[in-house]
Amino acid sequence: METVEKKAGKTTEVREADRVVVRFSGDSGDGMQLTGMQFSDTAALLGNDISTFPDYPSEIRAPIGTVAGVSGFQVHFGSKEIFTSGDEYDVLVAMNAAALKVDLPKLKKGGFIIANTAGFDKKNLGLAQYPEGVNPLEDESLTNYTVLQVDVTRLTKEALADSGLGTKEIERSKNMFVLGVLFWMFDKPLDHTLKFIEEKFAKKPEIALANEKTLKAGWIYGENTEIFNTQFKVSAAKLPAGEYRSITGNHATAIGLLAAAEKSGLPLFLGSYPITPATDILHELSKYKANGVKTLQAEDEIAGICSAIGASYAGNLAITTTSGPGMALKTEALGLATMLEIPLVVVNVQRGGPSTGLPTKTEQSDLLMAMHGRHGEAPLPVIAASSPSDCFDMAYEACRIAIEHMTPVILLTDGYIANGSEPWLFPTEDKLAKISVKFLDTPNGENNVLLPYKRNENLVRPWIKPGTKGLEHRIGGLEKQNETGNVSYDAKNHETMTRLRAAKIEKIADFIPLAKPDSGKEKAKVLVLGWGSTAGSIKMVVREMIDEGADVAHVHLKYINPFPKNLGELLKGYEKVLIPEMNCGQLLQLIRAKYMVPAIGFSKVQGLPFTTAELKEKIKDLL
Amino acid sequence: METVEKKAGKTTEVREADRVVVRFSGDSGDGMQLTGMQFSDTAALLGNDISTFPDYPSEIRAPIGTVAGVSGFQVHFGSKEIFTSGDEYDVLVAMNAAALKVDLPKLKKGGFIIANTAGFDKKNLGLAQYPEGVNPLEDESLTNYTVLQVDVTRLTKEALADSGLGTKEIERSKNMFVLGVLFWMFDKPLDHTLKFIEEKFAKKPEIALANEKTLKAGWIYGENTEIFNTQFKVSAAKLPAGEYRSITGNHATAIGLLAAAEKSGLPLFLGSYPITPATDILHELSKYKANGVKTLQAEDEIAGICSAIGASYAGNLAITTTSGPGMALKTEALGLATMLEIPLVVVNVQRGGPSTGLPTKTEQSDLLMAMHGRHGEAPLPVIAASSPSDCFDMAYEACRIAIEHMTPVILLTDGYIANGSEPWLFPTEDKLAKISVKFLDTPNGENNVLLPYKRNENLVRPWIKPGTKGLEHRIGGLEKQNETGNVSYDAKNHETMTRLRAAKIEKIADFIPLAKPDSGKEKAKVLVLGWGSTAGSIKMVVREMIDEGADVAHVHLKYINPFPKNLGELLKGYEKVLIPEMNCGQLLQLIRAKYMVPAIGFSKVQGLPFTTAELKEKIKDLL
Amino acid sequence: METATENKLSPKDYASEMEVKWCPGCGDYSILKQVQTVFPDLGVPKENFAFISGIGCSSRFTYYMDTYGMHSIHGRAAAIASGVKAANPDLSVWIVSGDGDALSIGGNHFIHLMRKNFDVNYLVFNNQIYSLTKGQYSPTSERGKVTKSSPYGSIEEPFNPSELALGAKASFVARTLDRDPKHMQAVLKRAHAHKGTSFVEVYQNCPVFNDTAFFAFSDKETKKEEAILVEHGKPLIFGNNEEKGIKFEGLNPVIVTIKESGISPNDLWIHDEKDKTKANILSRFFDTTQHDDEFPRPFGIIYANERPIYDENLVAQIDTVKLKKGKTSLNKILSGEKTWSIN
Amino acid sequence: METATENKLSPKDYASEMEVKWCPGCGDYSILKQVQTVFPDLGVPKENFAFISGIGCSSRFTYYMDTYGMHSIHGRAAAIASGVKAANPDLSVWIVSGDGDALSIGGNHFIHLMRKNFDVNYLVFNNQIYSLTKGQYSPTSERGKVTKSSPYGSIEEPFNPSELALGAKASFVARTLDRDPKHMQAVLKRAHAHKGTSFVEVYQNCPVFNDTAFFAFSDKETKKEEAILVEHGKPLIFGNNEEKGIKFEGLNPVIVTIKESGISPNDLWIHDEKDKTKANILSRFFDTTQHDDEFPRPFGIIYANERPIYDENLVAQIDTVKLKKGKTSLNKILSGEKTWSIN
Ligand SMILES: Cc1ncc(C[n+]2csc(CCOP(=O)(O)OP(=O)(O)O)c2C)c(N)n1
Ligand SMILES: Cc1ncc(C[n+]2csc(CCOP(=O)(O)OP(=O)(O)O)c2C)c(N)n1
Ligand code: SF4
Ligand code: SF4
Ligand SMILES: [Mg+2]
Ligand SMILES: [Mg+2]
Repeated sequence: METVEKKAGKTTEVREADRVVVRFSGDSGDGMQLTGMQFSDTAALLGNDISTFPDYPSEIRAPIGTVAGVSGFQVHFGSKEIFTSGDEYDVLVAMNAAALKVDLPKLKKGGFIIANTAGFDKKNLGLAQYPEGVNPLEDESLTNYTVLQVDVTRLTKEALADSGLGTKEIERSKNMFVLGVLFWMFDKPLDHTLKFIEEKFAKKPEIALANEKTLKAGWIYGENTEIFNTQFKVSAAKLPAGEYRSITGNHATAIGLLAAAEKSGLPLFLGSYPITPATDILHELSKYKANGVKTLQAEDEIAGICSAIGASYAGNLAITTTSGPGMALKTEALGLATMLEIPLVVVNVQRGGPSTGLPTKTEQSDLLMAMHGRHGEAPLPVIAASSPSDCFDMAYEACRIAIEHMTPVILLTDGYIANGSEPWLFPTEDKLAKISVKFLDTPNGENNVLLPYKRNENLVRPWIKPGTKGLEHRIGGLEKQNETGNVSYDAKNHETMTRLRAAKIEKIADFIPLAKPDSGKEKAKVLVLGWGSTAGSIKMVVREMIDEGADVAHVHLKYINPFPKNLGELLKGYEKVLIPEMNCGQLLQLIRAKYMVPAIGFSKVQGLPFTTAELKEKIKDLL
Repeated sequence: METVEKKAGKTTEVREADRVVVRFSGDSGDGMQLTGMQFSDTAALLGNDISTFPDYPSEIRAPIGTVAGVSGFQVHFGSKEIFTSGDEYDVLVAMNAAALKVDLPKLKKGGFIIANTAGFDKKNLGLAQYPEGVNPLEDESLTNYTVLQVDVTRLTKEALADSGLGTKEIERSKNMFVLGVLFWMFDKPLDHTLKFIEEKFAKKPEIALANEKTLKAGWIYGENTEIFNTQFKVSAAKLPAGEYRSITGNHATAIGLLAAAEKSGLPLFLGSYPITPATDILHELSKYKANGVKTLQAEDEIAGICSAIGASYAGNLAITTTSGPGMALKTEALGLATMLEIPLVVVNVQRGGPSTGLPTKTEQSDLLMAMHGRHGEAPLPVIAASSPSDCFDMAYEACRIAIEHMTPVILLTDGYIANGSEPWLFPTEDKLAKISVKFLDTPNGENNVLLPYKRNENLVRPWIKPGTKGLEHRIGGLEKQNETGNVSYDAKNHETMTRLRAAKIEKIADFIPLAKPDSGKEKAKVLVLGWGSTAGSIKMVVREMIDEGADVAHVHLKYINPFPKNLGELLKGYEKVLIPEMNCGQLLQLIRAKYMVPAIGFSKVQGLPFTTAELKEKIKDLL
Repeated sequence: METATENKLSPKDYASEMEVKWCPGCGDYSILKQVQTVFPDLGVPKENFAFISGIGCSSRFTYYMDTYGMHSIHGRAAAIASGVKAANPDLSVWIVSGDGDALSIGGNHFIHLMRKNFDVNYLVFNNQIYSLTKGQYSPTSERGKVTKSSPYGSIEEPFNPSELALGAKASFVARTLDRDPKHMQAVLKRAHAHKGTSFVEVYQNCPVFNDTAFFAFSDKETKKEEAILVEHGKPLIFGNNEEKGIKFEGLNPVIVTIKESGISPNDLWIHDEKDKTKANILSRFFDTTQHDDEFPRPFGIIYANERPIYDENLVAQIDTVKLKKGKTSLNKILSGEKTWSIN
Repeated sequence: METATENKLSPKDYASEMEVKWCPGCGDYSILKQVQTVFPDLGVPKENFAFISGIGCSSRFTYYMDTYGMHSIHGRAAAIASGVKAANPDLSVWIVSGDGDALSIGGNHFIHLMRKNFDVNYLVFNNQIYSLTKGQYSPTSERGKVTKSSPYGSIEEPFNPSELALGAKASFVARTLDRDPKHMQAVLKRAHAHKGTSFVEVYQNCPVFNDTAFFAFSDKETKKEEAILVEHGKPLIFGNNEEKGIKFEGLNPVIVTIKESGISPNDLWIHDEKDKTKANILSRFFDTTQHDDEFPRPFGIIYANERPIYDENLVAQIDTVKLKKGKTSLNKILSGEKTWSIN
């Protein structure tokens, strides 16, 4: 924050900033999610790198004005690379007293508060449980911050005085006023949002007009009012050149699956049952009917996976999506899929557990269930996405592995990256890896005999589509005779098949990338080994510390079963291995058991991502 | 085998033996299970130590005479302690050609074959898939054995010639003839079986008479026929003094649960859905209506556990029983029970997996599912029984831990010990550990406030029964505020509760026995570390090897989560740790991860217990 | 079940200290109110009420009642409730569930509970939508419904909950509406009085995701034409001026105009709660497509016929066997029938 | 579905090489035989048949048919079959299940399949017992049944499978019997011909665990009194000398003697497959306790009425949207609506 400039009429300081975190916070009905999205989309379109974090209550609409009803949307944007949605914010928009109460603790000292004074009346202060007579806007409690008081409600009403709209509609536009103010404050143009308004309310021109008016009124308010005397300039980031779009993890997962279907030439089938935070994948895919996508909203999670098993058996690229409680229900059927050796992708968007737990919060606590949550020896590949856009890559990978290795695959993402968004240098069709599919069409054994469980060099059996003439055969969940697939109770055969199923999964290690440091060298004092959505925080901290001269490196695992072939070797290069996880140490257990490396766990179970500060402190302890 | 004697009329050699293994083998309809049971009960009543192993096909009645239809029952009995049902047999009873074909490979060289010649006619040889014209009884193939050919079918018919019974009924008695022969051969009295016949056919005296006649005819046939010229004498074992009974693992589990209910004064509730090999526990408990036991055959496994959760909530000692596929279905609800912190015992009688797998065979492959098969961080105690009678102790323990620590507990047994039987020095009521139950009856917080999640010194919350005046409150699967139990989405509180739930389970280590060697010393070259039903084989081999001077020891784990407190220390006393399991190395993974001990796995996945020979070889490799 | 001896409680004694967190205008508020209103009159000591709910907006109900309660997992409330009732038949057990919770994921427990006939009350708040997960069609949503998961319209035939319950042998089937407090109170009282599983479908408005779905049945302008209140022993009459009646032609119900055609109320279909055939036809008024006329939606007790109760029989069987065989002592259980001693 | 163009196959072309492993005398043999007998006549190429079964003695069926088949897991066959059919509507999908598999653990998928109306055939071999697990009562076992899990008699009311299916909006409900091969063949053909989910309950004798449960309906001495064959458009007549008929008195069926009372067959209840009210009453002959007379058990097509089919509509919706919106290219999917470039 350096440069200072003057503007006509009033003095405005313009500060340059590398990275800024803005937190929009208000009541669930205040439209904060939409406001935040518009703001971050605009920032992204202008070339900032961004990361967003929606953070809302699990009630549909908790009582208005209460602490439980606060809904937040956090945007971290910058002219440098952004890896997380930010530990603390520079600017807090507080639409009411409850919002201030909930979100003040993470506002940086010296940060800005834009407070909607109408949300700090007696009623709101009471609902937010401030003691009788206390109003934080009026006492000394906010002296460490720059407080900008705006009576958003009144100003919106004034702006729309002759719009002919009712109070309720006018009230609903007030988030646009705030957005206008923010656009002024960060010197961003209104175009993107104006276009959005036009499209969204195409059928309700009077509402469109009202929103436009209010948005502009907000901008003008910023421009003209004395209290707004600071503007921030966050230049475009030096991101790799190319076409970008903004994407959330769930959206990326959906189109990753779609892309795999298109590239492999297989029809896409999704059998799913709604559950937070996975439902958006179902929503997204059900829009693609025109691409032949079949989505089946099943009666429960068991029917979700079972219908997918049926569809895979019939030759579709079959998917089922869910979160923890639903994942638990799918385990029996997942055992069947393992035994059948058919392709199937199971997406688990993890959330806080156990049981119903914290449905709208994030966690990484389903890893061991993914690895071991089936009866009997039922190994299958487990992979994990590390950021919103990485959900695309890993969903695509999940399909590729499932098809090419004839196996169910579990893809783990989580609420943080599923709902969070970031700019994505999206690929074009031709850049996507090939996925080879071959259905068997003639008997594969000697003497024209069909051997449904005869394996190729990768231990993979053929995929055989019902409807193929001459290949009629039966498969099932009972143990199978090697090669023929007939039921077999033979002791030795069971051992053979158990080992073969395991070896087939192990063999996948030959078809995935080797592990290598994301940051740092192949030898160092401390390795930070992560998986999943902690990638951003770890990357940020480790890079910072390397810049500061620390002997630290970061390896991030996207393939957990099997592990990359070189992982054991790689780990030997580090004196200490730290594994931060949003669980009680699940990857930790797998790494210790497999490589006998005395890795150290760092665990956080708060339904929230790691902050860079806490990570840094922990790493420092080990150096 | 030493003494020789003479009997009137013919020369009979009487051999003394320490241990003998007899395998009864025939078609599923031949009554081999019953014959084997009668034989082993008699041996047990006469003071032999015994171990039995029923081994039957998963079809109800596979086609008569085929290899798939062979049903076996193995009895190992002796004048010394018996720990397993035996690797190989001394005597094989083969009721037909298929039985011989299936079971000959494990007959000791020099062993006896009692062959029912009627089961070796052309049709039977064909069904058993012997090549055209080949009859093993007539060629050289059995020269290594003593073959006693008996036309059981004809002899039975003759014995019952004037019984007035039809061919079908007469046919059904032929197993009694064989039993009579065997009783003669092992010099056992007929009394026990005669009494059994009398009771079983109390309402059909003609059938009772026929069975008696045939049994006696078999005995007389042995006594008088020249080909039977060897008798075995297996003296009573030097077992600890006291009252004994014979018991299978499933029966022991059932009465262990019952005993816990009686001792704790709680009504027993079982919510269950039939599944092999666990169903007998449901059968057994449903007989105890007069003791107030409530059994509810639920519509599925989910309803099984859910009804048990309801019953526990209402203040009963609640149980649910199942096997692998059913266990998989229960995982979501198990997460709820963990969150509610209510007592619940889940018995998983493991069978061969994955999926439907090998339903009538044994395996230990559900351990990691028991540990980790739930979404979120949902730790709970896991314990395992090591022999049929130990099922009693561990079922009782499961109840004690569940009640005293307010937690669901998983008890693992498996098909081998569930169906197998052994003599049991059963306890009397007064010898059983106390189980203390205390329902909360007044508010436990200050100012007369109820705090349903306020914990005692063991981190255990109170059990509160609906119907208790003034303690009305709500609990559920959402994360709870510490102490009050109200819904809480607070980040720090979630971490606190997650850690508290884990610490509560860890704390149970203070209330279970320390680990100590079953055989051998606290320091040795090799430790064989086992869990569950492998106890017998390991014990037998390790004791033998110690007698032979080997530096080996055996520790058997019955408590797997938490492990005994001293386990880490204890393991340090051994140079090498070998973990034999009927899975691909599940305990192995837990031990390696927790104690960083480079334990070595020895895995067998054949639906069958370890043989002492294969175990011994493996241990020798390490010495 | 004991009867309360103490002073009568008031509705607010049944309100827990938890803040009610449904959206403004949600139909769930009314249901909560009616339940709290009738509870003091049921003669059950407060501590003997137990609410078991699944997951959904509706299932939060449990938290707002100052009784015993468990907010369990999605779809399993009925299974849990059967365990509660089996373990302690003295409790007055109330299941609260949504159309998704009860009829989608919970369908199996729903039908088996009806069949087994535990003496519990099963309230399904039917808003024809998955609300807690923010708006997907449910198994009671109408064909063609556009929702987040059916952007081009649902292609599914909905369940008719009362028809399904009857098919599963329910012994009590009723329907009521959030916007008719008095009616709901009456139905709740009858549900409580009925011995056996009482299934009550409550039409509940979700202003956020499926607003006005049932307004035709409560709005002044339409309700008299669109809804019919059925009462045991009374003829089926509806219409703005009570001028329409329903009578049978053979097995088929037809709508007639009472006065014009000279038809008297006595010629009409007289509602008989115990007649399953009538109940079945009544429940199928729903499928108006199967008839020439547009039939009104029935509200009230559609079917009520007592039959053996699971929890009662469970206890009765235990008592009988106890009497006949006597309790086995623990020592006898431990020793079994055959023992031997070794000295 | 294509029609077979090649030479007609014979029943034995549908027998797989697997040895059939049911117990001697098991009713399953007859069902297998009848299916293999009718299959060559259905006009479906052999490779287009797919059998999906659950777990149970009955579910082994799949192994014995030389078609495509999956012997899946307990209770889930219907859910898997719906995926198979959705993915490839050209297949002729047959679900084989037992009373436990379909109606106990599989109950939820059963009712939802009926509701959604996939064009598949659902055969339930009802032997009123869990056979594979060696004899526990099932949800169709009669009250009071003594089994291994109910040594003092079951206290549960059984489901009436056809009533349940109707309650779940089944579009085709039929009942037949292992011991009546011709009847079964006719029913199987009708099931195949019906577009939508065809539910066929087959009474099947389990000689080992529940012998003779249905013999009254097939034994010469009793069957004419105990069973009634219903045929569309024909009057309901039964009895040793075809002397009994069923007619309606109001909504109630009554048994009448035809000749004696001067009642002609035309006065009798004429079976109408499309009449759901009649189907409902017919299915409830089961509960004879509700009537004064002992009603015979109906066999045949109890209900058949076509309505929209899930898999057809799924494809139709895709076609419509395709036509209207056109396929989005993969590149367009990847880029989405809003992009920006960085150089
Ligand atoms: C096992 C499981 N699957 C899915 C969910 C997600 N979920 C919660 S409530 C709900 C449906 C809610 O609909 P309904 O039962 O109609 O209740 P409403 O919110 O409409 O009152 C779903 C799908 C869950 N919590 N658990
Ligand atoms: C998840 C699961 N639960 C339970 C079982 C055990 N089981 C197998 S078949 C069966 C019931 C069989 O009864 P039914 O469906 O009537 O078929 P039947 O054998 O009588 O033909 C049961 C309970 C299982 N295999 N899987
Ligand atoms: S979303 Fe609908 S059902 Fe849920 S609380 Fe809001 S209004 Fe009620
Ligand atoms: S047990 Fe019964 S149903 Fe099963 S194969 Fe044998 S006879 Fe058939
Ligand atoms: Mg709903
Ligand atoms: Mg059955």
